[in-house]
Amino acid sequence: MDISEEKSATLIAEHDRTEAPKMTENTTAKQVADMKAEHATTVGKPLVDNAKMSMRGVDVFYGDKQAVFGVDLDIGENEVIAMIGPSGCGKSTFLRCLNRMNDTIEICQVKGEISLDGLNVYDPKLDVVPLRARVGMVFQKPNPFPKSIYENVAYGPKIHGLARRRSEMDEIVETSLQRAGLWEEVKDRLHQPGTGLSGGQQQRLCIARTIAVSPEVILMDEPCSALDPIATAKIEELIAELSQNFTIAIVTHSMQQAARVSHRTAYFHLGRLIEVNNTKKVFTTPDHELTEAYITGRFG
Amino acid sequence: MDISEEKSATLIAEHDRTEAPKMTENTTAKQVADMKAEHATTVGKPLVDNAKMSMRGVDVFYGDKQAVFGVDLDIGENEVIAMIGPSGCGKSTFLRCLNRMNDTIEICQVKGEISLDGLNVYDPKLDVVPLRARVGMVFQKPNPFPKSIYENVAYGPKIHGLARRRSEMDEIVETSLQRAGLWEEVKDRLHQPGTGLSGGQQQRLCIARTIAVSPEVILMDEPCSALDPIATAKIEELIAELSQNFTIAIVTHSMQQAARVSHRTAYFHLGRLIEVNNTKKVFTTPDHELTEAYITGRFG
Amino acid sequence: ARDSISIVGSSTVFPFSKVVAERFGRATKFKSPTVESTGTGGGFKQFCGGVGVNFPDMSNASRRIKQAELDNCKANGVTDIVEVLIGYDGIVIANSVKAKQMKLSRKDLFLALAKKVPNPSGGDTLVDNPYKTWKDVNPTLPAIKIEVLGPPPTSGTRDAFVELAMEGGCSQFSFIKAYKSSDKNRFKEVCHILREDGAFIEAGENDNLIVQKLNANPNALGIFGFSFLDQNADKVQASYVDGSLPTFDTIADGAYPVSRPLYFYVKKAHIGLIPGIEQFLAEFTSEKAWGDEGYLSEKGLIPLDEDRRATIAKRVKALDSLKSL
Amino acid sequence: MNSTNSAEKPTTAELVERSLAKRRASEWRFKQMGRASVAVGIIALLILFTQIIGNGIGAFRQSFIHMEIEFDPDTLGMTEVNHEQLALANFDGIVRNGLRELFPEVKGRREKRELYSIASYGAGFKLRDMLAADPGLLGQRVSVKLLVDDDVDTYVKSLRAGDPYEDRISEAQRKRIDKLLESGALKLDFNTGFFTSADSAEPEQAGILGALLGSLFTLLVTGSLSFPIGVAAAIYLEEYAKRSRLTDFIEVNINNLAAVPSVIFGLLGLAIFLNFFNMPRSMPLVGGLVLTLMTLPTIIISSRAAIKAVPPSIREAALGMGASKMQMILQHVLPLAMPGMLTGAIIGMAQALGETAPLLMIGMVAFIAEVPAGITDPATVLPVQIFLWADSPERAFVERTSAAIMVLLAFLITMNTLAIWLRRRLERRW
Amino acid sequence: MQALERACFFDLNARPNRLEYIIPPRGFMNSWVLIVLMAALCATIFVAGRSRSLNVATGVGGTRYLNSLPFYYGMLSALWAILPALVLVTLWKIFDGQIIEHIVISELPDDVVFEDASQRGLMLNQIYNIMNGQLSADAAPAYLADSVARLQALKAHADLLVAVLVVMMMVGLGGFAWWRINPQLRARAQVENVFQLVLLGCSSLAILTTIGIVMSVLWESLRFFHAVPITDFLFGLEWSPQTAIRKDQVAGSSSFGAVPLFAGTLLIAGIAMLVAVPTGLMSAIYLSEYAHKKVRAIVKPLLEVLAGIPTVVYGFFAAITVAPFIRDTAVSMGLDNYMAVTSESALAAGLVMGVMIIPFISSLSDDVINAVPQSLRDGALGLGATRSEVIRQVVIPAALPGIVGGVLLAVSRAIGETMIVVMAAGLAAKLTANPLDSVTTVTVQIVTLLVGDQEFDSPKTLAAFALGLMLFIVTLALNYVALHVVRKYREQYE
Ligand SMILES: Nc1ncnc2c1ncn2[C@@H]1O[C@H](COP(=O)(O)OP(=O)(O)OP(=O)(O)O)[C@@H](O)[C@H]1O
Ligand SMILES: Nc1ncnc2c1ncn2[C@@H]1O[C@H](COP(=O)(O)OP(=O)(O)OP(=O)(O)O)[C@@H](O)[C@H]1O
Ligand SMILES: [Mg+2]
Ligand SMILES: [Mg+2]
Ligand SMILES: O=P([O-])([O-])[O-]
Repeated sequence: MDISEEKSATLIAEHDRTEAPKMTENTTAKQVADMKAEHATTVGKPLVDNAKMSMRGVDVFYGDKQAVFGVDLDIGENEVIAMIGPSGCGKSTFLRCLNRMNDTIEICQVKGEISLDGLNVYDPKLDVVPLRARVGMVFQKPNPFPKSIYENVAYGPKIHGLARRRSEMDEIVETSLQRAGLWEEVKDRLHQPGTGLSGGQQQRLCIARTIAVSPEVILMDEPCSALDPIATAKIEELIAELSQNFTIAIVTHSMQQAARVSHRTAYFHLGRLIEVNNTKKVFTTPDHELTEAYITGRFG
Repeated sequence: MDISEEKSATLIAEHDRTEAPKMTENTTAKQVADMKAEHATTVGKPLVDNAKMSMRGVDVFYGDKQAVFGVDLDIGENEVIAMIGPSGCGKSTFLRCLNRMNDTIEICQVKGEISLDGLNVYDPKLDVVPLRARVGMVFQKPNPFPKSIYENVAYGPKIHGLARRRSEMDEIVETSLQRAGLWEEVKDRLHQPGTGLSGGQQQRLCIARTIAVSPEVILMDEPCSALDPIATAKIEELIAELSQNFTIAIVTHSMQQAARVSHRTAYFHLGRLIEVNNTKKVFTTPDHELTEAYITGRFG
Repeated sequence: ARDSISIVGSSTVFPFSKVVAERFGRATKFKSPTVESTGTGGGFKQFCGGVGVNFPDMSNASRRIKQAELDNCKANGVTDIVEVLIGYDGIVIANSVKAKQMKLSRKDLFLALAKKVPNPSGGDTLVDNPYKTWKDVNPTLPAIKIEVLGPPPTSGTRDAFVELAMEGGCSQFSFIKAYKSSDKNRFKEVCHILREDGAFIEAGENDNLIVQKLNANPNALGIFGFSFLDQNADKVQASYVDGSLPTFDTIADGAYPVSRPLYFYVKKAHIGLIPGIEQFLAEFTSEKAWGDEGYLSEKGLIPLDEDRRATIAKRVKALDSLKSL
Repeated sequence: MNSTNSAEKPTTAELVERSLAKRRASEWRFKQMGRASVAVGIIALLILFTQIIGNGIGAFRQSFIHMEIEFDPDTLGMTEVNHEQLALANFDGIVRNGLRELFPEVKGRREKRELYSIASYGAGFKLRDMLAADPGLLGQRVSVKLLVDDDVDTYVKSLRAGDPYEDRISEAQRKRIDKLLESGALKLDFNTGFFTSADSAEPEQAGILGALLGSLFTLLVTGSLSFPIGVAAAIYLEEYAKRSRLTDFIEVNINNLAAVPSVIFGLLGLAIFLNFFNMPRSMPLVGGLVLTLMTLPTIIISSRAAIKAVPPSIREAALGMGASKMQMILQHVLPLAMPGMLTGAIIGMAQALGETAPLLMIGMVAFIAEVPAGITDPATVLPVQIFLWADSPERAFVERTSAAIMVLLAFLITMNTLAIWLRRRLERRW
Repeated sequence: MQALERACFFDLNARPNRLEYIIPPRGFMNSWVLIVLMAALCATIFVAGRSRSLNVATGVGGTRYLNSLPFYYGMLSALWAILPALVLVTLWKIFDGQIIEHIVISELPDDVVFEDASQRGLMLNQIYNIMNGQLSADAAPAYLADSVARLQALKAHADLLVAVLVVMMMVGLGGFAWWRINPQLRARAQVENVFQLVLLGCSSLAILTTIGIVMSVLWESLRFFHAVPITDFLFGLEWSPQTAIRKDQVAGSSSFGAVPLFAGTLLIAGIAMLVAVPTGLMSAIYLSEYAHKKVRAIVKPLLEVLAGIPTVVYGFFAAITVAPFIRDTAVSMGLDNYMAVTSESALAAGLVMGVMIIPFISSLSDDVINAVPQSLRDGALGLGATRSEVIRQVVIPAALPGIVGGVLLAVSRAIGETMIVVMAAGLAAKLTANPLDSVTTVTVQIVTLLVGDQEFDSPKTLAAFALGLMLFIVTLALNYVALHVVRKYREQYE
């Protein structure tokens, strides 16, 4: 991590302290911020040298409505990038573009260029299967398959042929569940349906399911939203561990979490990428006033 | 609120700081904690004088598996009670008992006594409809109806006959959405499907939908899990406002949040209610070692 | 309240009955009778169910009523029945016009279609039918596979065919004929049972389908009613049976051996109570309907001779009821 | 996993790549199989449609003879136009006179008879109706358009097809017809009678209206009973009934009822409606009731499947808002399940519309020359009409059979369109 | 035909008009008027109940303090009014004719006696026909004219009477319910109970039907088993009803063996399912998962037309086009040297039947597949599954109960189909597994035995009932198995 535990923690504490008093002004302040965002261009360092994925001029539309506006961004090799921003600003939409999950929404249209290791992701001739095997995704709403817990985790390795023998598979399942911090809770009920788990357990199951495939890039949409601090810590530890070999994009609402786990942070507002910078910088001296307003808990 | 902003914030900062270093011990520490929890009895002050709802010896089973063990708890009139605890400890299960939502899960069995203003909630002759109108619920996974945003919010008032005229209904919808902090974002698309909203927007929609009925007791299962700090603040503000007239039980993983919004806090572990106390006390000088371990981010 | 005549029964008589019903309905103030095609036996079952508005007034039959049916009628209070013979129907054996016309005898038919036939190598014993081609049966016939499409055992046409053609054929073997007096059951068993090894194909009751199947398969022969031959002369040709071809004249004068009488039966108890029965009977037995040049003959009914028509018409007018078989 | 000697271990991308070709191929095959399956269905439909239309299109045109007719009071035997005289008048006589005028050379009884047989026997009735409508015609000479006999019609149509069917018409008659055709007196025209009249023993006069209305009345009864009852039963079983041996039994029973041959439903109808309730035979009401019993399982099964497919979270959301069970069902489950239920209705009604066997038992396989006016009038239905015509000896019924099938399909498509339109509106994915 | 009898054909409306009683105009109180009246009253009572509840509510401080919504109070009052009235009208409609007829008959002169009910019925029919002008009154006895007038008067009065009764009852009971309205009245619960009872009634109809079916075949089946030993029927390998055609012959024990029929059913239904299940399922998958929305909107209804084409059409198609083609192909391949190749074949019937039942599977499956939540698909797609993998491994298992429902319906239809089999596979019961040979099915035999020329109590006819019963039992057993199999593999989403 770029930023020391200490500092980020302090920072967050400050933020927490400043948050409450300003709430009353938010409504109008937010409107002002929204107006500003509409004309904003990205500040900071959206581009990097060793880009694993790079996006150029990405626009996303739901029907007539545009949800993401001309985003340029690189995600570096073995980097953890956090995406933050107010609810509904287009984080999930943008994240889902990276492995073409938006294909499944009929009215959703993506424009611009997205590439993975130089490979054009939106090439119409591209096979999305290896793409999605390389770019895995944890969805915002946990969506376990109505199958057993074991089968949920084994599903990815099975379809991609990652395990030769049953024992290998067992191992993959166990390790994945362990890394997601779920193993202890479910080891006795591996063959019961994944849909009978608690909210947080389902979320961890979905994480385990995704990492079982060992994708090169992992997209996580609020992976810890239903988790308690301990489980969250476990997942953050996992992220740190994974980032040694893999590239991770994580959407989170917890700025503390962003600060803890990410190297760079991207701030979105109303579908526009406002600022990208080193996490440390974003949380200490943001370049853009909107970013500052957001991380300090006010607008305008 | 019982606890001053300042203090809780500091406390949380401390907690955050202490969290990371202890992570490595967690696995075994947690096992130890779990063993302890199995023989724990509730400490603190589970009972109050002016109880709005009171639970006695509540056991919940999923099939053979017991998920909640003999919980005794009172929720006071106009009180905000927070329920915290590790993922899978039975918070949602317990919360869902309070308005008999567990009836819908075939294998789920509830034992013990639960009463609302002295009314036995589990009376077989009781009509659950007025009960659920009085005890509203926001679910952990946002589940908007596949109808328009407007209809989503108007549904409760409609079935309970809270609005006579269209204009009254419009007003209810607008106020509810405003109070949930969603109005600005959706006012132009009230007649588009609620399922086409972002995760956080859906969550706020579900909150708006619930408060539109003005239930006496509101059960909220992680209502802010998908929300950014600003939206969260808005909801917390809403909770504070509602607590003047209503009783609220909120499940949350964010101890900061629990500290900010609640008067009392209940800590669950492995299906057992370990400790209930004034929020301030829980977060400063917990009585039970497990509680302390949990809020300080370690176990044992 | 029922204000129209209800007629049930044979599918063979159905086309004739409905012509009369329609003309009757259009020409008089009465409603057209409702004519149901239920099969002869099914018709009698309903007809003999009792007297009353819920039971039909008339039943068509492609054979005479059986004693058992008559008894059942009596048991249910249907005591007075008027029997009306209306004409004949020929059962033809035909093949596609694309094939050679066949000259068969009833004996050939029996040998080709019976389940058990006299041992070809002589003696008065019966063996399972060994014949594969028509030539095996009779050297003058062509060497094509025996393939005959005919009605199922539940059909009245099948009964008639078996009784007229098969029985006629098997009676030509004296030892079988001898059963007729000694062991009637045995006689029927030998003569009536058709082979089930695929040479005889039960093709359902739809004669048009048989015609079409013959058209598609020139090797096959089919058994069906005369009217279908009459209407499909461009597609199928009748075979000679015992030297005569089925035509109006040969059937009417009995030269063509495979023909059967057609009847209908009237419940006397309903006459006068259900409107129009008498008038309907009058229409049916009028010369313009069932006469030599009447509209029924257009439809393929083979008329009775003039004298019989006269006597029957007189009996109908007098409503003479059937005394016994 | 990358924990130990990750250098040796192939990366996911490599592993995926290994089997990718195979998976792609299988994906391609799968999709092509889907395409092929749809194609099979569509092609079968096309073949059947071309056959039906090819066979039946001819029935929509019909030969008419245009000729001069004199309403000669002497021949008619009328002195004034009133009901009694109309009923007794000899309209065939004036038709014959008209024909003789066209061919004055025809002599001899037999030949004349042949000549007269050009006109359908219905021609006289048509003239009678004309005169009844306009009594002033008596004694007038008018030119009229009359139906010709089915044999002539068949011959005329077969001439156009290039393969004349001559067997039922004599040489001399053919000459006359050819002459009429040349002069334009005999020509094909749109066959309105087919759509405005009931069944007839004469193909040229046979129409489909009686059976069409019969089907309409029958299906009105069936549709208005089986859909609500089926949906209600499905709701009860899915939402109210507790899982128990009894509900298992009911479920199995309903599935089993679907497998009961339809003719057995006819037996049941015979026993209950005709024998027990003493209802008359050949009645659309009874037919509708029997078909209701027959289609119920189809609708119940598909409705249950549709209800099962509604995600539980929707139910929870509704209940959590304080909706009662009935409200939850009526306001959430039902709208979401409606497309599937409508599919059941579409299929069930299609089956009911095409069913003959059970109607056999309750007297709807009948010749009914009058157009029914309500659900209690004797009537037959389209498939029965088709069945009866297909079994008729007259050649001219062949094309009418196919035409009737076309009418049935048109009826089916019209009936389904509403349901399909509704279903499309209600469909959504969540 | 005599001239006198030829009254005018198109003047059916000219009815005799000699009436002694004063009667209201005909049809004044006919069913439609009554129905409209009842509906109007019902609506009025609903509105009244609703507004009363609103009034009551103002007394206690608003609708919030009512037990239920005003709607339910209105509904409850309306139900009170309409339900008993409906029962009354139904009973009346069933029995009024009989009562009136009884009165008319009882007023006939004493010397008119009936031997049995059917004569009485005929006499009544005559009276009705005279009343409607279908029979001339001149030919009938004079006293009938009085009966006709009496009947007419009674009918009119009865209609009026029932109308008055119904109105009174509706007003009375509806009024009572209206009067009962108070804030504590559990109107919603009561309305919902009625709702649930109605639902229960509807689903028990299925049970009643089953009972009815069993009853209508059981008696005759027992008689059949009296004549033919049940073991011969169950295990006999030969089915040949022609040998048992005559009453005078002891039913040949070997000729009522049902095994070939069941084998034939299995063969044909099996072939049909081999065609329909893959095609139907794949079509459903293609339409719901791959095809463009517009394509689906057109193709799905088109496929559904397949289910509505009359079976005669399929029958002709199978018999005249498919069967000869199959035979010719088989012969040209020289298959006839090894096995029986006939122009009637199970294969032809099965293939065509398979096409007919495609929509049962395709449409029903399409609906349930469409109902699987998108989030499940997303889950699998996000892991890098190909579409076909998602469908096969996630969507289909989740949609399984519905799909099985469709398949069961299709199997059922295949078992129940007759026309195609009769026309294309023949009627010969052969015990063979050769699809090129002709076979027959249980249903076909039932139909031919039932509708053919028959004596009503020969074993031949009774066999139809026995077959029906057997089929019923066999399918029941199969359905039980299916139920448990589905339960086992069912995957409940969410
Ligand atoms: N439908 C179910 N069937 C079987 N077990 C269940 C079901 N729902 C929950 N459980 C189990 O019951 C226990 C308590 O679950 P619950 O959902 O109450 O946890 P929770 O405290 O809400 O956790 P989280 O914070 O992750 O939502 C868990 O072990 C869970 O696996
Ligand atoms: N399927 C959809 N159809 C139409 N609009 C959509 C759809 N999904 C999202 N949107 C809209 O697009 C915008 C961006 O949504 P997105 O889900 O990307 O937000 P987000 O940043 O992930 O928010 P959150 O933090 O609440 O999850 C929102 O205004 C949302 O309402
Ligand atoms: Mg999101
Ligand atoms: Mg939970
Ligand atoms: O219907 P039939 O009895 O004449 O075969």
